[in-house]
Amino acid sequence: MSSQAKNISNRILLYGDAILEATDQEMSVDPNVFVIGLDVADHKAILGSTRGLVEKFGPERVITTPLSEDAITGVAIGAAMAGMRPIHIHIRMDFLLLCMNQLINMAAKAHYMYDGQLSVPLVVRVIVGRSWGQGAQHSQSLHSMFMHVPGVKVVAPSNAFDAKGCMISAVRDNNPVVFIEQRHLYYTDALVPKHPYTVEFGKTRTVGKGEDITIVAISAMVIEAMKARELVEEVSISAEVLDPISLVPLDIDTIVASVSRTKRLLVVDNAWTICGAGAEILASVVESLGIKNSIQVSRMGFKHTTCPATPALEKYFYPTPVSIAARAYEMVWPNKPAWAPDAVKAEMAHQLKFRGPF
Amino acid sequence: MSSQAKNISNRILLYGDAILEATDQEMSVDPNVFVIGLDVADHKAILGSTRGLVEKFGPERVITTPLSEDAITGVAIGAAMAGMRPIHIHIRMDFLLLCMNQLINMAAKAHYMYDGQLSVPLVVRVIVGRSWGQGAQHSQSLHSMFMHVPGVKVVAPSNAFDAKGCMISAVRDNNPVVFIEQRHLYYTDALVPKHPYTVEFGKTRTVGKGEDITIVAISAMVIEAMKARELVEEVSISAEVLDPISLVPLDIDTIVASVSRTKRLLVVDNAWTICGAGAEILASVVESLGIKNSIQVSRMGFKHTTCPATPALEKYFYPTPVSIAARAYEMVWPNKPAWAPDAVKAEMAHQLKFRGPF
Amino acid sequence: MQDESLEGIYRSLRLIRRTEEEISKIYPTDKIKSPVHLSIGQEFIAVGITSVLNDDDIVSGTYRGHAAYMAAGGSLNKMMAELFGKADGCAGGKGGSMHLVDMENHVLGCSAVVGTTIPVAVGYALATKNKGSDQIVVCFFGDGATEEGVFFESLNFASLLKLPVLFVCENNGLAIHAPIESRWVTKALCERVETFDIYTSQVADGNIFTLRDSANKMVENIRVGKGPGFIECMAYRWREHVGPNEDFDQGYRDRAELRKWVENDQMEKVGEMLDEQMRLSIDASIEDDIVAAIEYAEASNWPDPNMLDKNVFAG
Amino acid sequence: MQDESLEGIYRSLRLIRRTEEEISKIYPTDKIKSPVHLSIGQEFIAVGITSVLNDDDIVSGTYRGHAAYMAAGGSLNKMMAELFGKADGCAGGKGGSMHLVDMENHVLGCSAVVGTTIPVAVGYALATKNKGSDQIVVCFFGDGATEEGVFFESLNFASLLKLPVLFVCENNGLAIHAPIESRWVTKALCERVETFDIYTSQVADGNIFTLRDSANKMVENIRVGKGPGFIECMAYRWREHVGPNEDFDQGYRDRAELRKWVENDQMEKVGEMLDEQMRLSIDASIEDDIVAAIEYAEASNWPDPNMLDKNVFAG
Ligand SMILES: Cc1ncc(C[n+]2csc(CCOP(=O)(O)OP(=O)(O)O)c2C)c(N)n1
Ligand SMILES: Cc1ncc(C[n+]2csc(CCOP(=O)(O)OP(=O)(O)O)c2C)c(N)n1
Ligand SMILES: [Mg+2]
Ligand SMILES: [Mg+2]
Repeated sequence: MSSQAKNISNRILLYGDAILEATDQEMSVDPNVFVIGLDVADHKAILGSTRGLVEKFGPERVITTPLSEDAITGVAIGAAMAGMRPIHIHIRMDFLLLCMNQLINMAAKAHYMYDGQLSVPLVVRVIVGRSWGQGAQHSQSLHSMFMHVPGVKVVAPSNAFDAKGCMISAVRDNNPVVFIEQRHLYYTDALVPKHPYTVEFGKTRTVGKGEDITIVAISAMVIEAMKARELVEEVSISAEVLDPISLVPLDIDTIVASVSRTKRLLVVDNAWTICGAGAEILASVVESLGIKNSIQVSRMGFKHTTCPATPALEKYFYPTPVSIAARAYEMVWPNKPAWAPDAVKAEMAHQLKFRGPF
Repeated sequence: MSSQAKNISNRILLYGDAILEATDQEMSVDPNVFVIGLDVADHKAILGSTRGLVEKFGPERVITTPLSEDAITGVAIGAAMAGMRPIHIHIRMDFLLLCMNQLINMAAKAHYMYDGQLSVPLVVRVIVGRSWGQGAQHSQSLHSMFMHVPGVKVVAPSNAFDAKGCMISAVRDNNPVVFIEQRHLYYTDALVPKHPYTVEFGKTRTVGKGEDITIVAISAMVIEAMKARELVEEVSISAEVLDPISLVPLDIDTIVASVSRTKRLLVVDNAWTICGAGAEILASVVESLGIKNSIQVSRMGFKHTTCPATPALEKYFYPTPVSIAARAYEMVWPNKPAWAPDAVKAEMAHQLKFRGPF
Repeated sequence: MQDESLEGIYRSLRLIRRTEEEISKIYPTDKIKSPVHLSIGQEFIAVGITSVLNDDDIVSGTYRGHAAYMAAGGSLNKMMAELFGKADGCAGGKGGSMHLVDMENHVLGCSAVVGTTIPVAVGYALATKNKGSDQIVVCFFGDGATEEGVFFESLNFASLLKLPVLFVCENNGLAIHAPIESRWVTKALCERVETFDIYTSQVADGNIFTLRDSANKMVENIRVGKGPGFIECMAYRWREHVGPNEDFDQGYRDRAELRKWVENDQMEKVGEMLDEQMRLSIDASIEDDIVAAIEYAEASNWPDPNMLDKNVFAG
Repeated sequence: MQDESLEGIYRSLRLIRRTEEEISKIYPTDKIKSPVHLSIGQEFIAVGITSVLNDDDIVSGTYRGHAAYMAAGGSLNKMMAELFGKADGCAGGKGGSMHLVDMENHVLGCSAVVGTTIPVAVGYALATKNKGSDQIVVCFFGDGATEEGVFFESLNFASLLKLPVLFVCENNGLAIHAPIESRWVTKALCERVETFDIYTSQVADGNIFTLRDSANKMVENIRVGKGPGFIECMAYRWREHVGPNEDFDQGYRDRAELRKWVENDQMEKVGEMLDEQMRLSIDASIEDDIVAAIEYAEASNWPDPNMLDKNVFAG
C-alpha cells in the first residue's frame, strides 16, 4: 500500500485501460487528436477503452458515426491531411475489408503519391475477435495485408504496457498506423506507468531469454508462447521468446541475432500463415543468414481454414501452449519420439480468464 | 501454310484473344456462364478480351454495370450461389480494394461457413497495370492478399496458352477464382489450340530447364525471367525457370524438387515482396527441405515503395531481365565481382512491344 | 411459403417468440456457444412477409436471423443444434447463430457483417430471373444496414435490371446502442429509395396485417416484372443488442417505449383472434417442438475434429 | 479564390482550354508520360465554382483534374512538369496527370480511383470546421462517382455534422463510354441528395453565370453553418475519355451533341463580352504562360533515382 503510494505512477492496469489512458493523455495535450467510429461513445465504450472520453472531451472529439466504414475512413484521412490526428476504431478487424480502398489506395499512398505535400497521421484501432462463436467473419487478423503494402505502419502490442506506449507513439506518428488489439488481451494486465511514455516502433523485445530455439510470437501469441516456454522447460529446452511489437517497421536484426545463436526459428502468429508475417520473418531471416548459417525453421498460426464457430472445432484452429511446446520440442529433438506436456500443466497453461459472449 | 491448314486448331493467338476464346466457348456450352462488369460491352471491350460477346450472347449475359464494385461483387456472388457462373471483370486489380468485404468475408468463406450448402463458382478477372504513368493506384498486383485467406483460388497465367486453359478451368471451378492478367501480357502471343482445353491448377510448369539456380517467376515476370535466363547463359549459368501458374493451389513440390537439385532459389514476383508470394515460397521450401539441405534463397519484386508515375523512377521499380540476371549471378558466384549483362543484349531483352497510353 | 391462415401466422409468431425465450433461458448455462441477437418483439416482420410468399421464394436474413429463418420454414432442430455448435446444426456448427442457412427450405446464408447480404440477395434474384423462374427473393436487414454504401449500389442495380427482390428494412431505431438520430440525417428513407424508381411503403403501426397488405402488393408487382419493392417496417428490439437479457438499466433507452410495443404485441393480438382451444393446441405443439429441438441439439454429436478442414473449397 | 471579374473568368477558361489543347498537341510526341483525361468543354464548371470561392478555400478534384487544379490557381509550371514526369512537377513526377496536388494553392490531392476523394474532402471539411476557420471545401466528381456507395455514406455524414463542403457533380452523361442510361435507373440525383437534407441545384443550361449564381447561394449557406450543398452541373466531354483525341468515330455517341455544346462554348461567350483589346492581351499572355510552362517542364530534370524510395513514410 505504502509502496504503491510511493510509486503511484506504476499501477497494474488492464490492457483496455492502458489504451484508454494513452488516448486520454494524448487528447489532453493535443487538440488535434480525436476519436471516431461506431459505438465509441456508448455505455460499452469499446470494451471500456473509450470510457469517459465523450464526457470529458465532448461529442465533437468523440464522434459516433453511422455504419459507413468506407466513408468514415476517408473522412479520417481527410481530417488527418488537414493536420488532425484521428483515432478510428473498429470493434472487429474484419470490418477493415470494407475500407481497404481508402486505407490502401489513399492513406498508404498519399504521402508518396503527392511527394510529401500531404501526410496521413491516422490511427486505425482494430480488435481481433476470438471464441464464443465469433466464427468466420469476426476472428480475422489481417495484418499481413497491411505489411504487404508500403506506407502503413502496423503494431500489435501484446500487453498493457506496450499498448499504452504504442498508442502514444501511434498518435504522434505522422503516418497511418494499424493498431491491432486481440480480444483476449483485454483480460490481461501489466505494470503501466502513469505518465505518458512511448514505445518505439521497430524494436523487437526479448520477453524470455533462451538458448535452444527462438520463438517469435505476435500479438496474443506472445502469451501462448510464454506458456509454451514454461512447458518445454520440463524437457530442458530453453526457449527464447521475442515479441516484435511492431510489424511495420519490423526489427528483423534482433530476430536474426537470436536465431544465429539458437539455430532454430519458430514463428507463432495470430493469423493465417500463408503469405503471413511468419512467412516474411522466415524468409527474411533465411535470406539474411545465408547458406552458411543454416537453421531450422517453422511457422504456426491459424489452421488454413475458415474460422469455425463451434468450440469443438475452434479449439484446433489456434496455436496453443501445448501445440507450440510440441512443435518446439520436435524442432529441438527431431529424432526423438513425439512429446506432449503433462496434461495438468498444459491445462493450466491453457487457461484464460475470458468467457463469452463478446 | 499447308501445315497450318492441316492443324488449324493450333494458331498463334494473343493473350487477350485467348481469354476471349475461352470465355466464348464456355458461354456457348453453359448458359449459366455470364460476364459482368464495367465497360465489358463497349467498343474497347476490356482490351479486346470481351470483343463480340455482347453481340453474340446479348446484354443479359454480358452485363454492363454502374460504378459499384462492392455491390456488383455481391451480385455476382449471389448469382453464383444460385448456380450461375459469373465472370466479373475489373480493368485494374487496384479496384478489388473496393470489394474486399464481399470477396473475403463472403465469397471466400461461404462454402465453409455454410458447411457446403452454398458454393461460389465465381471468376474475378483483374488486369494489373504497368507503365505510362499508371502510378500508385493502377499498378498493384495484390495476389498475396488472396493467397493469405483460405477459400479463394488465385491464378496468374503468363502466356496465351495458359490464359485460355486457366480461364476454362476457372469457369468450371466451383470456387471463387481470382484471375490475374498483367497488362503487358496482352502484347504476347502463343500457340493456342482451338478446341476447349483446361490447364489444371496446382501444377508448376518448368518453362526453362537448368542446373545452377531455380528461378520461380510469377505472371509477367516469367517473361523477364526467361530473358534473364538467356542473359546468364553468357556467364555459363544454367537457370531453371518455373511458372507456378496457380498460386492457390500452389504446387510447391515441383519447386522443392528443382531447388533440391540447384540449391538456389530466386523468386521473382510482379508484386511487393513483404508477405508476398515470394516470402511464402521461400518459407515453404526452406521448411520442407529442413536444415540438412540448406540452400541459398532470394526474393525480387516491386521495390518496397509506392509505384511512381514517372518512367524515370518507375524503371527502377520493377525487376528487369538485367536485375534478375545480376541477382542470379550474385547467388551463383557470391564471391566473384558483380556482373551485369552486355548492354546491347540487355537492351534487347528489355524490349517490349507495349507503349502507352492504356 | 408459410401457411397464411390465421393459425399459421400465429403458429409462426409463437414459435419464434417461444424458441427465443427458451434460447434466452438456456443461454446462461453456456450450452449455446454463440452470440445471440434475438428478434423478440420483431417477429411479426419476418412472419408477415413470409406469409405472402410462395414456397420456393428465397429468404435472406442477417445475424439477427432466427426469426427470418424460422418464419421461412428453416429446420428448428438444425437451428438449435447450430446454436449448440453441434454436428447436426444447419451449418454443421461452423456458422453459429449469426450464419444460419437452410437451402432446402430456401433460407440463404446469413452474414455477421452488416449489409453484406444485400447485394448477394440481389444477385440471387438476378439468377432466378435469368432462369425464368417466378421465384422472388426477400432481403431482410436493419436500419443500420441502410447506412452502408452497398445498400444504395444494390438498389440502383436491382432497379436498373428490374430484379425480383423485395427489400425489407426492419427499422428498430437502433444500431447496437446508437439511436437512429445519431446516424440518419433525415428519416426520409422511403423517399430516397423511391428516387431509384422502386416502389416503397412504410409500415409504422406495428400491425402484421398492414404489413401483409403492403407486402402482398409489392410481391404482386415484383412477380409481374415491375422490379424491386422496398418496405420499411418500424419495430422495437425488446432485448439487448446481443445476448439473452433486457438492458433498460443501461440508460440508453426507456422502458416506456417497450411498453407501447408490448401492448401492441402481434403474437398476442393474433392469438386473441383464434379460438381458445385451437390456440392452446398450437401452443402445446410448439412447446413439444421446442423441447424436441433442444433434445435434438443436446443429443447431437460435436463435430469430428477432422471437419475443421472440410469444405474450405468446393469439389 | 480566383479573380471573379469577367476578365478573370475569361482568363481562367481560356488558360485551361489552351493548356489542354497544347497538351493534346504534345501528347503524340510521348513527352507526356501519363494518361491524360482532358476537361476540354467542361472547364466552365471548375471556373464558375472557383470564381465564387475565397482564397483559402480548398479544392478537391479527380483524375480529370487539370481544370479544377488550374481554376483553383495551382501552379501551371508544376502541372506541366508533372505531366512530363519531371522532378519539378507538383508531385515530383510521382503522381502524373491523375494525381495533381498543390497544397500551397489549396488544391488537395487528386485520385485515380473514382469516388475516393469524396469522403476525404468531407474529412478535410470536418477539420476546417473544428478549427473554427471559415474555409469551405469544394469537392468535384463525375456522374459515375455518384454510383459508388461511398458517395451516399459521405453525403449522410457530411450533412449529419453540417460540414462546410460543396459537392459538385460534373455530369457529362458518360463514364468512360457507358451512357448514363445504362447506369442510372432515374435521373433524380438532386431529389435523392435532398433526402439527406442537403441543398441542391441542377444547372442544365451550360451557362457559367447560372452556375455561379447557384454556387454563390450555396457557398453563402455553407459558410453560415447550414451544412453541405450539392450542385449537379450538366456538361459534355468533347474529347475521348482518356487521351488527346476526339472519338466520335467510335460509334458510342453522336457528333451532333458536341455541336450543341460547342455553340454554347462558355469560353467564347465570355470572351465575346470582353473588350477586344483586353481579350487579345489576355490571350497573348496565356500563350506566353503556356510556352513558359512547357519550357519549364522541358528544362526540368528527371527525378533522381534515389527519389524512388523517398516519402514512403512521413518523418
Ligand atoms: C459492417 C459492419 N459494421 C459494424 C458491425 C458491428 N455491428 C453489429 S450489429 C450492428 C448494428 C446494426 O444495426 P441494424 O442494421 O439496425 O440491425 P439491428 O441490430 O438493429 O437488427 C453493428 C454496428 C458489423 N457487424 N458489420
Ligand atoms: C473505382 C473505380 N472504378 C472504375 C474505374 C475506371 N474508370 C476510370 S474513369 C471511369 C469513369 C468515371 O466516370 P465519371 O465519374 O462520370 O467521370 P468522367 O470520367 O466522366 O469525368 C471509370 C469507370 C476507376 N478509375 N475507379
Ligand atoms: Mg436496427
Ligand atoms: Mg462522367
